[in-house]
Amino acid sequence: MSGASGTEALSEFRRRCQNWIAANLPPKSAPAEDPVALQRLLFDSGYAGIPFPEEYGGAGLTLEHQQAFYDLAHELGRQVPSGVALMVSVGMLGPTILEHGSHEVKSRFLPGLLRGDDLWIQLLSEPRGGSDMAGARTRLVRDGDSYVLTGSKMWSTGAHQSDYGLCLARTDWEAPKHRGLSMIAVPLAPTTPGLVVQQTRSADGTMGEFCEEFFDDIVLPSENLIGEENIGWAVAQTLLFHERNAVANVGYGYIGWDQSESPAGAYEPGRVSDLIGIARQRGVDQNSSVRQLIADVFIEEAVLPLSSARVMTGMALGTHEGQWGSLLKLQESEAAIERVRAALAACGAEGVIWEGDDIELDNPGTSWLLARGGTLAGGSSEMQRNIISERLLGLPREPSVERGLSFNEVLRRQESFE
Amino acid sequence: MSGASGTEALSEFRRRCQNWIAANLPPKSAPAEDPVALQRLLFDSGYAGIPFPEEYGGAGLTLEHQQAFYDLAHELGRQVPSGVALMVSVGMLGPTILEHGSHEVKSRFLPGLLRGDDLWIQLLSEPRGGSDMAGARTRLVRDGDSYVLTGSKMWSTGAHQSDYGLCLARTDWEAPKHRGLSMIAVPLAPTTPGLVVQQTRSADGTMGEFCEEFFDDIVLPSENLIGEENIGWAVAQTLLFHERNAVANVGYGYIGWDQSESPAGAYEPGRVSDLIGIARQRGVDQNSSVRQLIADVFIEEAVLPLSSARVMTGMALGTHEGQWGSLLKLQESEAAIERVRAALAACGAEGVIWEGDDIELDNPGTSWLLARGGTLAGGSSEMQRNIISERLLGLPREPSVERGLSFNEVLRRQESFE
Amino acid sequence: MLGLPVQLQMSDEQEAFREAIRRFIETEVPLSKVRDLYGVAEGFESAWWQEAARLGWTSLFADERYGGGSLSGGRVRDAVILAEEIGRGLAPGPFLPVNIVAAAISRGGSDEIKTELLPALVAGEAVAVWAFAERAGRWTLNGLEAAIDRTGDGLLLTGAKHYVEAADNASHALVAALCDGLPTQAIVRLDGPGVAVRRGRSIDMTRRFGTICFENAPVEPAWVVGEVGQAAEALHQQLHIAVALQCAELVGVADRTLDFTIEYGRDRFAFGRPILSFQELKHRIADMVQWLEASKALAGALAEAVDEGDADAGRLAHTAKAYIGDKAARIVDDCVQITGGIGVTWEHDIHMYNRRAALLRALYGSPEEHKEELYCLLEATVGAST
Amino acid sequence: MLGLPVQLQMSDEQEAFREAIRRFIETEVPLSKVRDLYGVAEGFESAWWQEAARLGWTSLFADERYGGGSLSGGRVRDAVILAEEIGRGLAPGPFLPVNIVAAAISRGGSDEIKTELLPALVAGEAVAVWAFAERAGRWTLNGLEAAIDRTGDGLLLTGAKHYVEAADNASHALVAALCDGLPTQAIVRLDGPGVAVRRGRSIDMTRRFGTICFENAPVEPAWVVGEVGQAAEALHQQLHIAVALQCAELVGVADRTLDFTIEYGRDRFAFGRPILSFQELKHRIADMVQWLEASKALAGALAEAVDEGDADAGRLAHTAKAYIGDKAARIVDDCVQITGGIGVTWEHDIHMYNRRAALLRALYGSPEEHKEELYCLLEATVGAST
Repeated sequence: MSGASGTEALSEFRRRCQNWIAANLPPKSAPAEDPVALQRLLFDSGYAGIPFPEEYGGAGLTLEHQQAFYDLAHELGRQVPSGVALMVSVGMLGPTILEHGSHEVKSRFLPGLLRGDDLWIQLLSEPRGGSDMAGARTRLVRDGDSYVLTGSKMWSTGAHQSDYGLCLARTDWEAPKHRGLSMIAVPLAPTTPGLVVQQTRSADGTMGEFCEEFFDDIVLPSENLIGEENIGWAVAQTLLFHERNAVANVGYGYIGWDQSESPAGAYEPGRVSDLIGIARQRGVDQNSSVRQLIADVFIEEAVLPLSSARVMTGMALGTHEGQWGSLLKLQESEAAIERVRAALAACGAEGVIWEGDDIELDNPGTSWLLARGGTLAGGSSEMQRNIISERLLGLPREPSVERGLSFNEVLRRQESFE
Repeated sequence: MSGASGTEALSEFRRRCQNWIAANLPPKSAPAEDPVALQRLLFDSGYAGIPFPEEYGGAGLTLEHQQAFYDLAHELGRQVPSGVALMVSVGMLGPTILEHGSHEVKSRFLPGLLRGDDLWIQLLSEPRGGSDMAGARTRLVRDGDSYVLTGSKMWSTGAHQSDYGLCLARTDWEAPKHRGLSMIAVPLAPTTPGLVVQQTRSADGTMGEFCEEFFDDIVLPSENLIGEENIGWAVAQTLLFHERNAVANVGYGYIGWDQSESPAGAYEPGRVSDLIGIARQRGVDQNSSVRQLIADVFIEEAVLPLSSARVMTGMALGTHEGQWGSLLKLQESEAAIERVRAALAACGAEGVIWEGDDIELDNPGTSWLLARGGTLAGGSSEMQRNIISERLLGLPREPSVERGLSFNEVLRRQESFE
Repeated sequence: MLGLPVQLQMSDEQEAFREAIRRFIETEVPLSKVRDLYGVAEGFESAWWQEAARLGWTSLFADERYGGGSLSGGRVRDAVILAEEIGRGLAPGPFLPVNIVAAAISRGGSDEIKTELLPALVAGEAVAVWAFAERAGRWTLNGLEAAIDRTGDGLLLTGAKHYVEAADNASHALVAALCDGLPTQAIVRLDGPGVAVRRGRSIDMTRRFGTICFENAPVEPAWVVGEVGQAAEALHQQLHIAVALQCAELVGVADRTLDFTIEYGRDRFAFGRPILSFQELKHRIADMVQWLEASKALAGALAEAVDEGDADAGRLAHTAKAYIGDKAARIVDDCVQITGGIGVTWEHDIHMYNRRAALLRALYGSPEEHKEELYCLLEATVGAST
Repeated sequence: MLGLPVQLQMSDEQEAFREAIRRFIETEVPLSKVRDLYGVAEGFESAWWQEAARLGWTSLFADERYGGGSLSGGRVRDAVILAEEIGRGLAPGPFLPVNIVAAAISRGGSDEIKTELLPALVAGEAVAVWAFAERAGRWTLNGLEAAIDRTGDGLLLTGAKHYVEAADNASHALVAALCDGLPTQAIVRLDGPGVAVRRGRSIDMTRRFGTICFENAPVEPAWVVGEVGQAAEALHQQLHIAVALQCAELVGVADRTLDFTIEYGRDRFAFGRPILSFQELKHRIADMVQWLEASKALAGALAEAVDEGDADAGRLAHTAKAYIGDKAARIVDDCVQITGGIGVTWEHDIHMYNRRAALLRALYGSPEEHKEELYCLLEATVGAST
């Protein structure tokens, strides 16, 4: 992952970025710029998709160059393109297409993706599937030079505002579960015949970022296939790998840390001091449980960017290969739960009761209702722990009850159980 | 489990006990009496083995009568026979022999056991076996009217001071794992030919209560078999059930709670206040973590006897059948770990450093080295959680990789792995 | 083993009471109804509340001469049966405030107050609420700042009471305040002069709250509950009752949540197996079952101690809320995790249980606050520092 | 992934240093030797310590003019490499006290002290120890009560220092005391008048401690380290170095323990499977690996901050000890549970790791104490109460 010979030296690149960033990116103190507009600004100057090849619209450099760019932008106090939509599109779908797409596919899709013109999402989970994504039952049938897609997907982030979804569907029902899947790009425009996209209502009563999609015999050109037929699970694994990395803010999805120079100072004047202030105002600042919980939040928030920086360093050095994103994703999402728990403790009744007839959403009680989103989306904490123990550490796998069975047989056995 | 018709009414029994206890049992303020001597005193007056039939030396009453007896003794501030040796012998081995032994076996062994003349222990675990007791490799071979025992056992409590061990050994190697085991009584006198008993040195460097036994072709009369040949696993399960109950202080092993009348007052002036005092003396009594940990210890100690009392009530009412001892054992042994953790926190450096060249054992550091004994012995916390979830709640079992295999085949597969 | 009640030993009458409540909640306020009430400002319907009152929801703590009466003689023990079922079914209604007020005036109120209020409360025709906590949201006597002043015009009350459950539904409030610097309780009409009620909501689907501001609001001397300045013991007892009922309700919430989560997980397949055949989930459930059983034991012991007037009831109340408040919220939270993504959607019922647990956790003192109180009590028993 | 060091990026020289230390420990003080030393009052052998000194165990913080010198210019970063290996191998010897003293006198000592002590310390021929904490066992400046009085006879030191590592092996101690009420440090000969050393032991296999009592012990003015009354900053820096080294050692202890526990669990069968194929154990191990990786990140950041003299080093030291002290002890403890019964026997090595972890956890401030200090720092940044 370190700069190959012929690649622009990091020091040189840093100098070049410094000037460009200072001249072009708005300061953090300015009103927040639209992320897609910022992404286009980067793209048009050659700073989008830094580790992507130039022929597909990238800068032809490395992950370390990208890290340098974003770190510099934060050091200079500038806004960078951020937000879930770009994280998913550029940080997860981009590198997946780069790894598995044919030259034609990459030429066709990547420039628009990197420029932010086309927002991409993943279509992996299904209503009945949970963590077992390889159990997909959405059906993809070849019909001459086209494919026909039938089924439904769930938990797709922002599908109603996206342009393409990369969909995992079953092409061979007699093959073992993981060997009969394919990945295909589905246009998400509301005009796509046979497509219905519905937003999912969250536990807090609002329409959240998740959607459910229904495919009723959608006809897709065979060129939309990303990777070969029946190797879709490998493509999905690449996608999930980049998802964990992006959520943990390492790898292709890295956009830097918005923090002061000192590591332990990260987030410091923010949420933790709010909690201390609330505890003081409520007269529970001497309460030992409240102090404990707040101190633990501070510690976790100090540790997170340090862990991430260590993994980034290790990726560059080659000491950290593979599924380290799982470790960071686990750490981050579990810490977020504890943050809400601390807020509930500091706020007491004030965190769950408010004045007025309106339904308020900005309180610890509401955050509590949604907190588990983070430990479920992008692979549950349980899946991350499986990955860390089995793939990163190589501990013996859980005995599989599906080994050697065709997917049809898996379904038959399951039905006889239910 | 409630009194059958014809059984002495509880109220009547209580009155009778009250007088006898007041006249015979030494007060708690007196020097501690030898537990076996107390047990003999009870036996000789008909108060030992209260729920055991009279023909085997018991009182022919019920578990509720036993509960009433011990509760009364504590209420009256009297000493009762306690300690690990009697708990194992009377609380665990006694009811197991009662359930599975033939009339001859019970007549021969139970009176001596209930009187405390013969101390019994279990010989279940093996050095390589861990929690998987049904994987026993100790060999028991029928030879005419005798059996020959070869192998070794471990983690037996106080074998060096006991008279008999109930040993789980394999009689059929071609049967599935759980169906080729038998249970046989082994005399533990040092004169037994072929027997070597060694004490195990604990992590604190002292000789602890555990022993390891080596059996080199010990010849045993076939009358020593408890239960039929090859149903030893059922006998072992009975024994393990009573073990969990006894550790949790419910069932046959119940000896009451040494506490003041008020439930939340249990243990109150004892360890918790010690910790508060130490924290104050060290100037960490305002330390929020220390306060937290001590408060948690108090809460757990207040909850334990209440949980136990609830299960006892439920056993009498029939709402609590089966493996509830596991739940209490888990609760108790995990709380004990937290107690040591709190002591470490309250004591700081004082808990792990002392003056003088002697090796001191009475400090939180040493307790910490031994603390896991409680969450391992008598079935690890992991086993208790398996039992609670699979047997008490009926959740689906872990898929077995041994189903339908002979034990010899199990061994062959394991060896090919190693 | 799930579904076992806090009280294992119930009389036939108590069993019938429990059955009747459960049937009533299932029929009259099923979860679909609870969803409907989310959109309604009041959070419950008065006609329904009067029906509930006929079943005994309002009478357990009330003086028998005014329509009250317990089933077993143990008022808290009876009420715990009800509280637990309310938790299981997430029933709406001002159960806790009405019963606390009924208990307080039955114990220390004049005949005039009893006549004015009890029959209407018991019939479900009026609602009276308990106005105790102030701005900081702490339920301790040393948090009281509202004051009753003796003036030429009689007693005048000034102060603001926050987090008052069902404030907007109520005609009267039982207000705790200082008179001559000492704790005092009085019933105050909410439509009287110098009283303003601001409506509020909570994270719960149906429980509404409010702030009541008093500014020189007249207090009739005969409506002081107990003696002026002598309310400390009564207030403590009311807090103990509140915590006891709340702990039982939390047990109901957590027990029911774990129960339906297990049902769901038994049937849900992943990787070719029911998800509850995976060991790590089973072990978490085992821990939760252990916590639940301990919570039931604690809640039962607390109810008994409060009924019996044990000197230890306060310490047990702190212990119970510290333990159950924490564990019940953890159980519901972990059930969300086991349920998976659908558990953070509106469509699934679990968020309604999570809401109730989050509310009860904080109300009448959070586990953190009770734990600290408990520690201070323990500390005091160890004696002064050397 | 286990076995990765705190510092990912090492120079060739640092790598060679690490290798040499590891080999030296494996050959010269393997765990069998550590077992032997348990029975020896001193806990280590001087000849061995001089060999260790030749490898650099004593010189990293010492003034270059007196035989000291770092590998990379980052003294703490170099020493962390050593500390981690000491943790992995449970090596004996007064590593921490000698290096703290060397650092202190190299920074603030007179040439006289340096000449007297540094060459002998660096050569491993003398041992000097750090006498800081007192009766309550807290490593904070406001715990200082020992006093240096100015008298007609010069400076006289009175007080008792507890928990002094290797006290009985030492010829000199660096003592922290108040002079005119202000923190002061001085080197004191332990064989001088008015000094008594009481030997002590710890839970660790080889680390011995002692109490040093001073009663009007003379302090030579030239042996005051830094200026009288001006030692606060130096003491803080010494504490930061101690915590940084200790955190690295704890990482070594926990990493090694988890590593051999996993090796054991891979081969150990139960129910026909390796025990580490059981999901619940795997998930616990996953959490432990996450804690370890975060601990390494924190320990590395702390070493850097102390080397660079960052203003934030104190806060980071509290954070690191609070986190690593807690997690490392938890990791070793859970490894005992995973190991099973054999893990609580003398025969298995894990108790030796548990001993070192329990000692390091408490020494130089427990996680609980550091967490409270951290909270107080945070609190102060939020500003005064309104």
